[in-house]
Amino acid sequence: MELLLLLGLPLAGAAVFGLLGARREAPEINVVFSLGTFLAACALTVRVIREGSLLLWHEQFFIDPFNLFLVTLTAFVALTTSLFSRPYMRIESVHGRVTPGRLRLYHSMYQLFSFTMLLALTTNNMGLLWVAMEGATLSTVLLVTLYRTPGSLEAGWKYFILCGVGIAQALFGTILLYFAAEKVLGAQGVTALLWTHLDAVKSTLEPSVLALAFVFLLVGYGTKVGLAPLHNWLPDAHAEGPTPISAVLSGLLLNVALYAVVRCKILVEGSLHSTLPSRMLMGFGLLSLVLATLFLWRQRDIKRLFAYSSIEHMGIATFAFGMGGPVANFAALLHMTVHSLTKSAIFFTVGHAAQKAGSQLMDDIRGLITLSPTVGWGLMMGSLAILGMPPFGVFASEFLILTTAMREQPWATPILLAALGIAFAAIFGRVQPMVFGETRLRRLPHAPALLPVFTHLAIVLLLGLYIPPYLADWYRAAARLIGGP
Amino acid sequence: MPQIALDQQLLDACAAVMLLLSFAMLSQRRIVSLVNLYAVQGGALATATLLVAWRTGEGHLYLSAALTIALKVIFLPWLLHRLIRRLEVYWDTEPLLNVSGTMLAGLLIVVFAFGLAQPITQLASTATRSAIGIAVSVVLLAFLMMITRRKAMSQVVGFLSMENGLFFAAMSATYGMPMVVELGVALDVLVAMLVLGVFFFQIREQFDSLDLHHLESLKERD
Amino acid sequence: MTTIFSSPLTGCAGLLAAWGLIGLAGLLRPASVRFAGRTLFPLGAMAGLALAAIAGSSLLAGGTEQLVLPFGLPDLPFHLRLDPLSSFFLLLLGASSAGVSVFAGGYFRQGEGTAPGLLCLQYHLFLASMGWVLLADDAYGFMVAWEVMALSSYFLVTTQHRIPEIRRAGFIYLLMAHLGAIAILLCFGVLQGGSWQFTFDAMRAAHLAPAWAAAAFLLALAGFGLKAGLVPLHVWLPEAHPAAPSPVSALMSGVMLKTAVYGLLRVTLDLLGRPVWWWGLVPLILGLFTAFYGVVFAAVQTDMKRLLAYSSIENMGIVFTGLGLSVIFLGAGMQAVAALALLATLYHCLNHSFMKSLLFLGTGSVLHATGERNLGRLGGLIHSMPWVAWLTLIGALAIAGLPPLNGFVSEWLLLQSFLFADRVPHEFVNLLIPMGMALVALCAALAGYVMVKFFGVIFLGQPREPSLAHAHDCGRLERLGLAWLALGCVLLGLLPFQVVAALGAVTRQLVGAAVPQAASHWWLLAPVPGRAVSYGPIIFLAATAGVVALTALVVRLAYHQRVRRTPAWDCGFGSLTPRMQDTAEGFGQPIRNIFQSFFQIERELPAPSDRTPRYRIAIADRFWRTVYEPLGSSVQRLASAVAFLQQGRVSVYLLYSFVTLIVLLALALFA
Amino acid sequence: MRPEDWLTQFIEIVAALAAAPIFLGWVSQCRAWLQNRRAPSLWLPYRNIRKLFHKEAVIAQNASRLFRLAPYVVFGTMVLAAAIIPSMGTRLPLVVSADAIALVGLFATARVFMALAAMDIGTAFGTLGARREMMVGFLAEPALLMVIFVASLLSASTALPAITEHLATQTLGLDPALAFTAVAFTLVLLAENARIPVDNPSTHLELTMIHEAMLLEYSARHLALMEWTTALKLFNYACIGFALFIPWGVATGHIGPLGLAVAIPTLAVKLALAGGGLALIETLCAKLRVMRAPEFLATAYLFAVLGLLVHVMLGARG
Repeated sequence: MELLLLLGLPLAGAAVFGLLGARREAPEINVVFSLGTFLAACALTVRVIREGSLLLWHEQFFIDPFNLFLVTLTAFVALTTSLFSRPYMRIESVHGRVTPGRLRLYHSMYQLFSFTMLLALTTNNMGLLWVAMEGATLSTVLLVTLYRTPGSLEAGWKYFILCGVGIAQALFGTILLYFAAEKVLGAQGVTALLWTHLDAVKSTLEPSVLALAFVFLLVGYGTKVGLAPLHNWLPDAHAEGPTPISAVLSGLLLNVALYAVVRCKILVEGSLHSTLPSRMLMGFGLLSLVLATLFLWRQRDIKRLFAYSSIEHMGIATFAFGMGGPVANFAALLHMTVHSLTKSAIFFTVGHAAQKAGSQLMDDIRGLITLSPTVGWGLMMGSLAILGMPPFGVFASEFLILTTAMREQPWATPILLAALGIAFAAIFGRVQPMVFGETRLRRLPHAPALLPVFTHLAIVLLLGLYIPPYLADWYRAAARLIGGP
Repeated sequence: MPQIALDQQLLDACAAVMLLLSFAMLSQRRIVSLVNLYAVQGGALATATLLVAWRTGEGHLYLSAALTIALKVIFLPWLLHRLIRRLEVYWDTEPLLNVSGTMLAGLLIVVFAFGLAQPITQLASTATRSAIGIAVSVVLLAFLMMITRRKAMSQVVGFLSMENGLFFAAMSATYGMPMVVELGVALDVLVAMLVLGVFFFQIREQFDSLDLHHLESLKERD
Repeated sequence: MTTIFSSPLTGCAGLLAAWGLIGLAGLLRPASVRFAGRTLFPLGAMAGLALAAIAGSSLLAGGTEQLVLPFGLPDLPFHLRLDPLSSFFLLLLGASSAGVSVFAGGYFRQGEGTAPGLLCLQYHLFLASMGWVLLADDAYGFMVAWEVMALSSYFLVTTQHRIPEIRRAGFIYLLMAHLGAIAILLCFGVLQGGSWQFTFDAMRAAHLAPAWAAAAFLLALAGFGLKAGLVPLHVWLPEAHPAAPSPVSALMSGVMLKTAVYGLLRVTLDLLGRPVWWWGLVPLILGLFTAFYGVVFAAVQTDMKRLLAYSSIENMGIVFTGLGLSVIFLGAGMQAVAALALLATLYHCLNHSFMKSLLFLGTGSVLHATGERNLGRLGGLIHSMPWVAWLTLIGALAIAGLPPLNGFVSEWLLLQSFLFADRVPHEFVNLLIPMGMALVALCAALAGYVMVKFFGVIFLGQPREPSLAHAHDCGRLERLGLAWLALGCVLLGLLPFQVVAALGAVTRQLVGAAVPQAASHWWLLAPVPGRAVSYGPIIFLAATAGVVALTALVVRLAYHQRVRRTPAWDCGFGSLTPRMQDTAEGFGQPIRNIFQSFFQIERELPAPSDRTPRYRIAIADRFWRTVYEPLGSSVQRLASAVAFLQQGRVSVYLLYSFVTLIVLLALALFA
Repeated sequence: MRPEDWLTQFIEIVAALAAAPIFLGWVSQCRAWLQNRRAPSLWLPYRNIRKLFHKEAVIAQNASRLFRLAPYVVFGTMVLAAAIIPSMGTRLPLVVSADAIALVGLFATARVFMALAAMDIGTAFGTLGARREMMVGFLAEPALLMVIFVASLLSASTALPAITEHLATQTLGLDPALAFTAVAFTLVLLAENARIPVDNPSTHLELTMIHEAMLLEYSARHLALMEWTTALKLFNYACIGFALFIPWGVATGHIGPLGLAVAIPTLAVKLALAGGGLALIETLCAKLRVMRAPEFLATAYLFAVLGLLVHVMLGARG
């Protein structure tokens, strides 16, 4: 029932917006739908806390600790982002960057996007997972190109082609998976793609095929995670689309893609009995981390800056999943959570800052705290949080990851140290003058929505100092599920 | 039993045709004929699917064959042709890598693809297992084509023929995926094409051409 | 309340919480200077005194107790622990912060930069986080407190964020602090020894392979040394400390640097257990170099706060020297002497926190009265601001290491422990250590030079600018703060016996031995049994004062008292102006000449025929050009090299994916 | 401590106060002879001091309290220094309060106060003198410390009397380490007491002078105290030299009238010789440029450290 609501509401929302056309109160309706979705997610959570993991609708859908917190997180961020996008898009239309027609498209696609995210998370069927991921790309492509500027079109095109091709590889991987599974689970083909069944028999799956399958899946979904060198669509898409979309792309899509990768990793490692997948993940993670930090160094555009920081953090999480083991997995899951919260919060503030300055160039944004202290402090705190400053949650995860790396993969620690240092210098060196100093900004026609920002930051702060027991239990259970070499 | 041998031969013929068509696409520079080639490839794929369906009697394969014909032989080519006419893009400019070079790369890829397909082929129990290698090389060749082309339109065709390769692989390795997945995939392809249609017009009105060198401004190198 | 203060640990934790609350209270009336200054800061000082009292009593009691807070990471709630080591540093924190807080109450004014209320919050958060660092008993809590400390101090440093230099200083500071923190974090990663327990107890229990232990020590040295301003990791310090408002500079130099010492002691002597003797060589050598480097640079500074910052570097160098010495002795199995060296280290930390806070506060008052921090524009302030002048004089004499003030005692102890070094069973070290002793002596003497320059140029002579004539003395609260710290300097100097006795618990905890008291008199310090070595500052002072008084009396009785005031003798040259006094640059000139090779000097000398001769000299830290700038530019080059990858062309990106795919497939096939 | 020890202490202090000016006079007398000049009276320093005490003090208008306090402080420190240097006996009650390191500290205190006082008036001369004095000091002080450390390493103590007792009881025969340090000490003595070649006590030529430049603003009783201090300082240094390098004749153990009877003449003889030697050096050497002074002192410092190293090496071997 909850699941039905969870998936139905956003889908209905998309349809409603598509049908009822451009309305003045569309943003509010958007919020209402997102709120409903979030409540459904909460209900689901409560039910799972009461009854444990679920298998629903002929095992086509399932909820286990791994995806449960992601579902809640996704619904939550979708809600806060819709809250943020309410004044933001209004201001955009006042500035004349979007027409009512496009706003209609925007809201409809927004709902569709959150539907695909939730579908990808909750489905038990690897094929459906693929379909949902592709759907996510398609629903966001038109959002990226919302402004119809040359830049946005280019970004959209790259996004479409790269992710399309990538996802095609993932499909081939899925086919191979199915091929291997069918040998074990029988040809009736109904259960052969169900993750739970695959997980049950993973040790008997054919290793050589699964190795190939994993490569295709990794390249496919990895493109969406933004792992270097497959990441090239990501900064463009983040920078050129409307900021709420940047927020959900960074905050949700990357997480879901990483989720898919890890699901596959679980199966493959179970069958391979070798550390190949782990090593691949670690390699991708480190490469993304290093490349992203080096790109950070040269940024002029604030949204590109934080887009690259997303790549960096996905790299860290991937590296942690690669190390495996209870602690590293725990840390990686925590990192996914706090990163999506922090990063979306940052994008909220960035959006308003850019609107105030009338430009995304960081040199044009100066002295935020003198004109609007809340936005300024929001950006400052958010950046510090994302840079792994305690007592924010990002530090908690990085603490565990680094200490683990020091024991398990000492060779990697110099790289991590250097990368984190460079990232700190790059980001903080840009943020400080934007927040401090003399101001040259203007006021906005609508009051910015800062509730989402500070809610997110508060939660991140909380996670740094105190992790609720049941959340910790999910993390632990998921970490156990993911296992490691 | 010669009869079986016959449809076996037919299947192999289809596979060969698909590979051939991929190479043809790789070398073809007229977009219109590129689209036609794509349609033919879809046809070959559909034929292969029908043969397998008839042979194994798997109901859903008939369905997927019908789906293939409807989508990849009729609808998409029609849509593409319409786009071409509306956008007046008939020729692709010189590819980034000249034809002979592309061909050579293609050959290497085919070799690699067969190497890749070996473990799968050994395991496969289907009659069509020998075609797996070809399916993989179709996928990779399409990839290569996307890399080498300069026009958005031909990249899309490459994308689609990659889709074909994937279907062919699914069909030849496991007699197709579960129905729900096939439907989903088909839906996605359809939506993708519609989105692309919209897209092309946006790009067009922005740059009044579909040449990709307009789309190279967002970069780090300076 | 009674329940909280029933045990020292809960008492300390409660007081830290109280600091936090006082800080939050500042947000009630963010704009009101009176509320923050007259009410909250004095309250904070009270809390500081209480903290010092509790810590002191538990130091004397020498007990250890632990406490687990109900929050933190799931498997790792925050642990707190109060043992002699931490209570000593808490005592330091409380006592010197009390003076600084009182001073701050009168110091902060309305104006540019952060609002008073917010400032109050950041300030007390800074204090609380330092306290938490000292109490933390698990790696995570420690790191959180450590970084909160860095963060709050960063915001305090950038109070005047409109000034670009200050923003730059703050940026460098936070960046370096973060790197140091990561190093410490990795050190803990080693220390947990695969047990995945991050409590310090688990780390004490863990047995590490020698290589791992050495790695942990070096990581800790790097991390904490960075915070302590150990050369070559010191570059942030002379930027950040002067940039901050003076009370904050006082706290950073006076207390925050000591937390670094605390951390290194905690890791080396407590968590790692028994150190290997050669470990000690690293901090010893680095410390000596740092001390020398710092004092030489201090001698040539022209900005009074920068001068003090470099002097802080020098003193931390001395502290690390003592620490290294103690580690060497301990590694060589000489507990008693190790205890002596450690004693000198701790004592010097305590002294420096008082002296340096005092001096920084003094400069703060000068800054307020004159708006000048360039030594070249000051002078003669002893007339217009006697309170500040005389109290600062005490600090200056103390830090110059003159008896009977406190600076001398710790240096005396350090030299005493050096004199034992010929007993170390490693010839090389035996040969090395006398050089160390010589260097320490040289640094002490140079410190005298620096302080004469500092005090003389600021307070003595004639005002170099007419505006200085009507500088005003500091207010009542500020006086109180200065007086408290000066009193501390005097008492620590006069009652070493008691201090040493109190420190016994700490040395016993860390090196398993306490410095014995050969002499039984409460006024005599005789730390080395079997050697006729003693120092009795009280008699010392009494004797000197007696002679002085006697002389004065005799002179007064025997001879007449006539005094005539005349203008200073101008050697017959009619028009002497105050500008003709020796400037700060002039005073530093001998040092500049002697140690030329250390500096990176750029001069602008006037030509003989110059109508308007202009003399400018800028002295830069070599390490910037030799280490840090190359680092930055190499990253820059790397970044632009990498940027080549991203060409904006879809085909190229597709090629990347394709190649990646092929490579990975090859891996999967053939691996 | 027995009463006679206190007596010794008292005698020492008085003797130092009394003998210091005479010693100064004696040195200048020897110098005069060596330079074939008519020698001034041995009592000239006394006369100077007495005359100065009777004069009316003239103080610059912007002189602060520090300026008037300094002479007394400096004088006091020097007297205490005289009290803890075993010039006659080694059982000195005050010694427990200050060992050799503290002694160096005392000299440093005197120097710092003098320099501060010199800067107080704010004339070019005063500051110049202060700067040069500190420049000399920061090298001379550690050199002296090193000298003392060598001795204290030999005798496992930093208390001067203990050192003296230990060295005095040794058979005659110069330890090589001590040889080095003796040279170093001589150089330090010259520098610290403003003698040629570092400074020239009998000139007021601004280019060269160090010590006198600091005293320029002083007059009358303050100047008298300063002069007396200067004499005391020289005397103290001489006594340190005796205590370290020719300790024989100093009464060890609880001293009685007999011991004094031996100690006082020996001290007198030592002083006479030392004075002669000092005068000789000053006559033979030429005044260095001020900028060369650091090199001179660096040599001293180097010698002292070498002495230390030699000691360690030999100690390591034997």
